[in-house]
Amino acid sequence: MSRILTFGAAINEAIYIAMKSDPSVILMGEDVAGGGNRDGDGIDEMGGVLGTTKGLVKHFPDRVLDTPISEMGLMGTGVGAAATGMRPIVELMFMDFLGTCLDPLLNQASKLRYMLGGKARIPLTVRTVSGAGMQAAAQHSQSLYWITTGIPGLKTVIPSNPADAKGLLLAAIRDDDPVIFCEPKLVLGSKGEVPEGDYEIPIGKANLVREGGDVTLIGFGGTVSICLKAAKQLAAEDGIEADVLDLRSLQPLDEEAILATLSRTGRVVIVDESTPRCSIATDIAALCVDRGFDFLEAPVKRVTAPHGPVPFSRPLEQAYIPSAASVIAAVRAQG
Amino acid sequence: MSRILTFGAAINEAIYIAMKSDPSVILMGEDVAGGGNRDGDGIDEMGGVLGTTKGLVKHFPDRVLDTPISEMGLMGTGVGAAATGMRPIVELMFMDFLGTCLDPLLNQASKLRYMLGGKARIPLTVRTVSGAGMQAAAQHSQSLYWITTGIPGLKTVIPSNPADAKGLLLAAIRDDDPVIFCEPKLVLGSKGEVPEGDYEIPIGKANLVREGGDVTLIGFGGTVSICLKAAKQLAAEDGIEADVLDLRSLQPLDEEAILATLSRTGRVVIVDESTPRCSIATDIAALCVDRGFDFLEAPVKRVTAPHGPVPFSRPLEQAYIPSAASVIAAVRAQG
Amino acid sequence: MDLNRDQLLVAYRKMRTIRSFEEKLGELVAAGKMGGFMHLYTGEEAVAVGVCAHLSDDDIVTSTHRGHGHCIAKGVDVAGMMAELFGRATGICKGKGGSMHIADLDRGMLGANGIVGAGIPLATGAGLSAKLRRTGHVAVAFFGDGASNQGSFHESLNMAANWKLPVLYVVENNGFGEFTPTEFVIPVKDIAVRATSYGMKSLIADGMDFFDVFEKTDEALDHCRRGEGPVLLECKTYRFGGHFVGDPLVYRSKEEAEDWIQNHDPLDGFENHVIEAGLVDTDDLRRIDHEVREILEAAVTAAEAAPFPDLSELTTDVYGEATR
Amino acid sequence: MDLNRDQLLVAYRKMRTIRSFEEKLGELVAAGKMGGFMHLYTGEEAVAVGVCAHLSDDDIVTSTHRGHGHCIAKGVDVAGMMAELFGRATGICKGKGGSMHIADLDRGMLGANGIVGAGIPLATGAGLSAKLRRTGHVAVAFFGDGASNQGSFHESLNMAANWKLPVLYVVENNGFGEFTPTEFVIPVKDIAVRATSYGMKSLIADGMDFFDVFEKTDEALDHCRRGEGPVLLECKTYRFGGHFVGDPLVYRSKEEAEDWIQNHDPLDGFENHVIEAGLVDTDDLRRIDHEVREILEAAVTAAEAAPFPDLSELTTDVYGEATR
Ligand SMILES: Cc1ncc(C[n+]2csc(CCOP(=O)(O)OP(=O)(O)O)c2C)c(N)n1
Ligand SMILES: Cc1ncc(C[n+]2csc(CCOP(=O)(O)OP(=O)(O)O)c2C)c(N)n1
Ligand SMILES: [Mg+2]
Ligand SMILES: [Mg+2]
Repeated sequence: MSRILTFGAAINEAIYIAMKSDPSVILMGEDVAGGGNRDGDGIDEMGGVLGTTKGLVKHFPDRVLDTPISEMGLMGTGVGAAATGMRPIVELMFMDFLGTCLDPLLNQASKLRYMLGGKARIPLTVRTVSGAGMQAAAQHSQSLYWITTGIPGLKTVIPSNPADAKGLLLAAIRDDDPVIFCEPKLVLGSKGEVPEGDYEIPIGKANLVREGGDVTLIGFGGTVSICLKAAKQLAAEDGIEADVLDLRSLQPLDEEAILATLSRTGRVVIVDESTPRCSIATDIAALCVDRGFDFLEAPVKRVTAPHGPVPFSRPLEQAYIPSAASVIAAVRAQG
Repeated sequence: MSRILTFGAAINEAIYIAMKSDPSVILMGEDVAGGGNRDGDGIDEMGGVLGTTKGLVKHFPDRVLDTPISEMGLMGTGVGAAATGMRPIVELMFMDFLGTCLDPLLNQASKLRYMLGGKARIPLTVRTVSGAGMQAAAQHSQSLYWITTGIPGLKTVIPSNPADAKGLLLAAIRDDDPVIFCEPKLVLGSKGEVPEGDYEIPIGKANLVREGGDVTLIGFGGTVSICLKAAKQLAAEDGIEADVLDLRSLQPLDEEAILATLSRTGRVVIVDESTPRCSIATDIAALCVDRGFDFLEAPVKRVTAPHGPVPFSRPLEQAYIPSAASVIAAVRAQG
Repeated sequence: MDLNRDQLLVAYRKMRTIRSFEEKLGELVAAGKMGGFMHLYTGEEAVAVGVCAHLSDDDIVTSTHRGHGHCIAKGVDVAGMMAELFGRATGICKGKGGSMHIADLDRGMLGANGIVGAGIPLATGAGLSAKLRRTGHVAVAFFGDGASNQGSFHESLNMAANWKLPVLYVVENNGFGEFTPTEFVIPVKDIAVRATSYGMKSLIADGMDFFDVFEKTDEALDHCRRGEGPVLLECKTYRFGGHFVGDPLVYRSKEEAEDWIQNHDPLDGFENHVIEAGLVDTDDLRRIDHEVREILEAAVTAAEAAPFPDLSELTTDVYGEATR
Repeated sequence: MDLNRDQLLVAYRKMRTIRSFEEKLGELVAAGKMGGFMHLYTGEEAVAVGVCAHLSDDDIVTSTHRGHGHCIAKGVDVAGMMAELFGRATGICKGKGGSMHIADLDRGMLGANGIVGAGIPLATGAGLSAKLRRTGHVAVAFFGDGASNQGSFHESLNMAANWKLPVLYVVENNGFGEFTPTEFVIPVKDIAVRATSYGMKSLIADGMDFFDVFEKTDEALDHCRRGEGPVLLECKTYRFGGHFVGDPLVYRSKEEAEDWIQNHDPLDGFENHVIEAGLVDTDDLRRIDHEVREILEAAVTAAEAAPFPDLSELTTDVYGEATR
C-alpha cells in the first residue's frame, strides 16, 4: 500500500521508523524540534526551518535535540556519539553551511575507521538541504555534494522523489559509514507515491527511469525530472528516445549502470545542478572517456550551473539552474 | 642573474619583495613569526613550522603576525582586512586544515565581489602546504586543491619548482581576487634556479615543459617531475616522445594549452596527486571528451591517489603517491 | 553626551524608516511581489540606530541575515535597497545579493550575511586594517544571541582582545535563535559575561531604549578609539515579528510578544521621551512619518518599474578581470 | 582520597613508561629509524596519569597530536604502539594511523588527533552518548592551551554545559602552542576562567604534581558523575622537549626550560613524596624503571622484526563493506 506524500513527509516518516525501530538513533540539529518539547499555553514546535521534522520531538522527546548554532560542535558531537554507540542523524540546515563544519566530516568521520585500522565505525547520517530555486541567494543555494563525494570515507546520496527519499534515508541511517543525505530544493516540495512501512533502497545503485536507446541523460536529485522533461520533448520533436539514469548515489557511484546505458546509446549528457569544476558531471565524463571509450559516438556534454555564485534575482536564478531546454540543446549539439 | 634556491627560500624572497614594495601587504598565520619579534637573551623566531617565513618578522615587525590557533577567525580576519584596504597573505599551515576555516573562503572571500554587485575586491592570498610524502599521515597530507578549484570566485595555483613559486606567489599577492597558493610537500625541499628581483608569472597560463608529440602527460605541483621522469623512460624504453604540460594554475584552467597539446598527440594521461573523485584529473578528462573529442585517439587515463585516506606507514604512503612507473603503465595501457 | 534637536530628528527618521521599510516588505512578500528568505528587524530599531549614530562612512559595519536595519542606520539608500530586494538591475548590489547580502561599501556597510557568525571575523579584519593603517576608524560587528554560540565569535573576540583592535562587538539578544529560546542553548543569563574569556570590556544596554544604547556605545567607542581594545556590548531586545516573513509564530507565547510590542516599542519610547522633555514637537515626528512613507512608496514604484539584470550578469563580477 | 601502595606503583609505572617511551622515540627518530611528525609528552606525565587513574576502559578519552602519554595512561599496549610508530602491520592501527592518530577503542582511547581542537567535540559526543545510554561513564577531552582558542572549544563546552553532559575538559597549559608563547595569543592568565562563559565549574591543578591532578580530577569527576554537568580542569604544565622531535628550541629561554626540568620534574616530585612519606621503597621504583626499560626494548625489537602492511591495505578499512 502506498499513498501520496510530499518529499518532506517521506523524510519525516523515515526518521520516525528509524527511531522507533532503533533506540540508538537520535536526531540533532538547529531547530529540529524548533522550540518544542515545552509545556506552556499555546506553545508548539516548528519542527525545523522547513517543518520537515515536525512532530518527532513529541514521539521521542529525549532523542530529538535542538542544538545551539554551533555546526562545528554539532557535527563533531555527532561523530563522537556515532563512534560510541549511537546512530545520530545530524541536520545541517543548508548544505552551504558545510563551510562551518567541514573538519568533523573531512578529517574525523571519514577517516576514523581507516586511521584506527578498521576498528572504528561511524554510523552517522547528515541530512542537508541543497541547491537553488527558492531565491535564497549565494549562501543558501549551493549544491556542494561534489565536496562530500570527493572525500574518501564518506558516502553521498541524493534522492529525486519522495519514495526514494524514504528508502535511501532508512538505508543511510542504518549504514555503518557516514552518509551525507541531500534534500534538493528543486524537489523538496514535490509529491509522490510512497510505500508504507519499512523499506530501504540500496546505496550505490543507480535507477534507469526511462529506456530509450538513442542517447543517455544522467541526472540525480533535482535534475532527474529535468531529464525526463527533456526526454519527452526530444521524443516528440526530434524522434530521439533517451535513456534517463537516476544516479541516486554519488559515492559509491554505480559505474556499471552508467557504462551499461552508454554501451547502448554511445551518447551521454550529464545534468548536474552544481557548479562545473571538479563535479559529478566531470567524474562521469572522465569515466566515459576511460572505461567507456570504445562506446563513445559523440562528445560527452555536461549541463551544469555556470562557474559563479547563485544570484538572488529571480530571472538570473532561473537561468542559473539547468533546464530541459539546455539539456535538449546539448543533445542536439552532439549531432 | 639567478641563483640556486630552495622552494621555501624562493617563497620567502617573494614575500619579502611583496612586503617591501607594498605597505598594505601583511603576513598572518600560526607561528609565521614563530615566537619571534621579542627581546630576550637567546630568543629567536622559528619562522613557521617549516621555517619558510624565517627572518621576515625582523624586516617587518608590525606586518608579520603570529595568530592564535583559530583558523576560522584567522581566515575571516584576513578576508575582512582584504575587503578594507589590506593585501593579506594568510598562511594555512597545512591544506588539511581547510576543514576548520572553509566558510570564509567558500561563502565570503569567493562571493563578496559578486554579492556586492562587483563593488568589493578581496586581494587575499592563502599560502598552504599540500600533499603527501613526509609520513605526516591522514590529516596532514591531503591535496585538497580540488575543493578550492571548484569554488567559483577563488583562484588556485600550484608551482612545480622554486622559480615558478616565486613568480606565481608575487602574481597571487598582487591579484585583486582571492588566490590559494599550494606548496606541495613533494617539491617543498627541492632546489632550482631562481631569477633575482621582482617578476610575476601570469595566473591562468600553463607551461609546456617538454615537447614530444606522441602522448601528453599533464601534471602540476609535485607531479610535474614525475611526468618528466616517466617521459624520459618512455623515450628510452618505448621510443615514445611525450609532451609534458605543467598546469601551474588550476583555476583559471588553461583549456587552450591542454587542447593544443591534445590536438598534436591525441593521447592524454593526467597525473594528479589528489584522490580521484571530483578532481582536476576528471575535469581535464571531461574537457578532452567534450571540446577535444575529435582529437582523441585513445582513452584518457588518470593517474591519481586511491579513493582513501593517506596512510602513515612508509611503504603504503609511497604506494599511495603517483609514480613514474604508474604513469608509464597508463601510457602503455592506452595501446 | 547630549543630542541636539537635529540629531534627535535624524535618529527618529532612521528608526521610522526601518520600521516602515520592514512593514512594507512584509506586505510585499505577503502579496507575492517579493521572494527569498526575508528576516525583518522590526522592534530592534534602537540598537542599529543607537550604535550607528556614532559612526561615519569610514567606520565599517558587518551585519547578519537580519540586515536591513543596519543598512538604513548606516545611511544606505533605501531606493537602492528596495530595488535590490525586488532583484532589479538598479539594486544596490545589481540584484545579485538580495536581502541576506545587502551591502554598500561606500557607506562602510560590508554586508548582511547569510552565514550566522560569519560577519564577526570580517569586522575583526576591518578593525585590524584600521589599526595597521592608523586611520582612527572603528569596526562594528552586529550579530545575534545565537551567533554568540559560533566558534567564529570565540576566535574573533580572542584575536581582537589580544591585538587590542578597535572593534565593537554588538550582540543583539532578542531572546530567540530562529524558533529556539535563547535559554535553551545558552546556559548563562548575560552573553556579556563571555567577554571575561578574553579579558575584554563589556557593557549591557536596554536594546529597546535608543538613549541607553547611544550612551553605552559612546562609552564603548571611547574605549576602542583610545586604543584600549575591543568591547562586547549586549543589547537586550526583542523581535516583534517572526524569524522570517511567513513564520507562524507557534513557538512563542502571544502574551510575551504582546507585552514587548505594547510596552517596549523603541519608537514609542523615543517619542515619549523627546516630547515629555520638550526636545521636539509631535508635528516634527508626524512630518517625518509622512515623508518616510512617501519616500518608500516612491522607492517601491521605482523598483517595480526598473529592469531585471541582463542574463549576461550571471557570470560577471565573479572575478575582477575576465577570468573563468 | 588516598592511594594504596599498589595504586601508587601503577601510577609511577605509567609515568615512567611514558617518559621512557618518549625518550626512546627521540633516539629512534634521531637515528633515522622512525619517520613522521612526532610530538613528545615528556614533562607532562602527571597530567595524563593523574586524570586517567580515575578512568575505566569504558570511559572515553580523546587526545591530541601529543597523544602517546594519554594512550599509555589509558592502558594502551606499548608494544602495539611501538609497532604502529614503526608503521608495521602489527601496529595498534595496522600502521595506518601513526603517531597523530594512535588509538585503541578497546581501552576507551578514541584517538590522538592531528587537528588541534578536533578531539573536544568528539569527547562531547561520547559524553552525550553516555548520558543518553545512561551508562554512568564519563568522557575526557585532553587538549592544549592553544586548542582553547579554537571555535570547537567554545561550541563544545557550551553544548556540554547546556545539556549537563558528563565530560571533563582537561586543558594542558604548557605555556606554548608550537613556538608561540601562550601569553602572545591568550589575553587572560588562567584558561580556566573561560568556563564562566558557559556557567561551568572549573578547577586549576599543578600539572607537574601527580597528586594535585589526581585530587582535582576526583572532585571534577564527582561533579560529572552526579549529573551536575561538565568541568573545565586547567593543568599548568611544561613541555620538557621541543614541539616536535628535531625542534631547535631557539624560541624559548634555556634558563626557563632548565628550571622546569631541574625543579619541577613530575617523576622526581612523585618519587620524593612517596619515599619521604614512606609509602613505597626506592627499590620498588628502580625495579619498575628496569622492567619498563626491558618492556620497551622488547617492543622495539618486535616492531623492527614485524612486517610492513601489505599494499592491499591501501584501500581496505575505508568503508565498512566492499564499497568504493
Ligand atoms: C552557519 C549558519 N547556521 C544556521 C543558519 C540558519 N539560521 C539563520 S538565522 C538563524 C538564527 C540566528 O539567531 P540569532 O543569531 O540570535 O539572530 P536573530 O535571528 O535572532 O536576529 C539561524 C539558525 C545560518 N544562516 N547560518
Ligand atoms: C587545526 C590545526 N591547526 C594547526 C595545527 C598545527 N599545530 C599542531 S600542534 C600545534 C600547537 C598546539 O598547541 P597546544 O594546543 O597548546 O598543544 P601543545 O602542542 O602545546 O601540547 C599547532 C598549531 C594543527 N595540527 N591543527
Ligand atoms: Mg536572536
Ligand atoms: Mg601548549
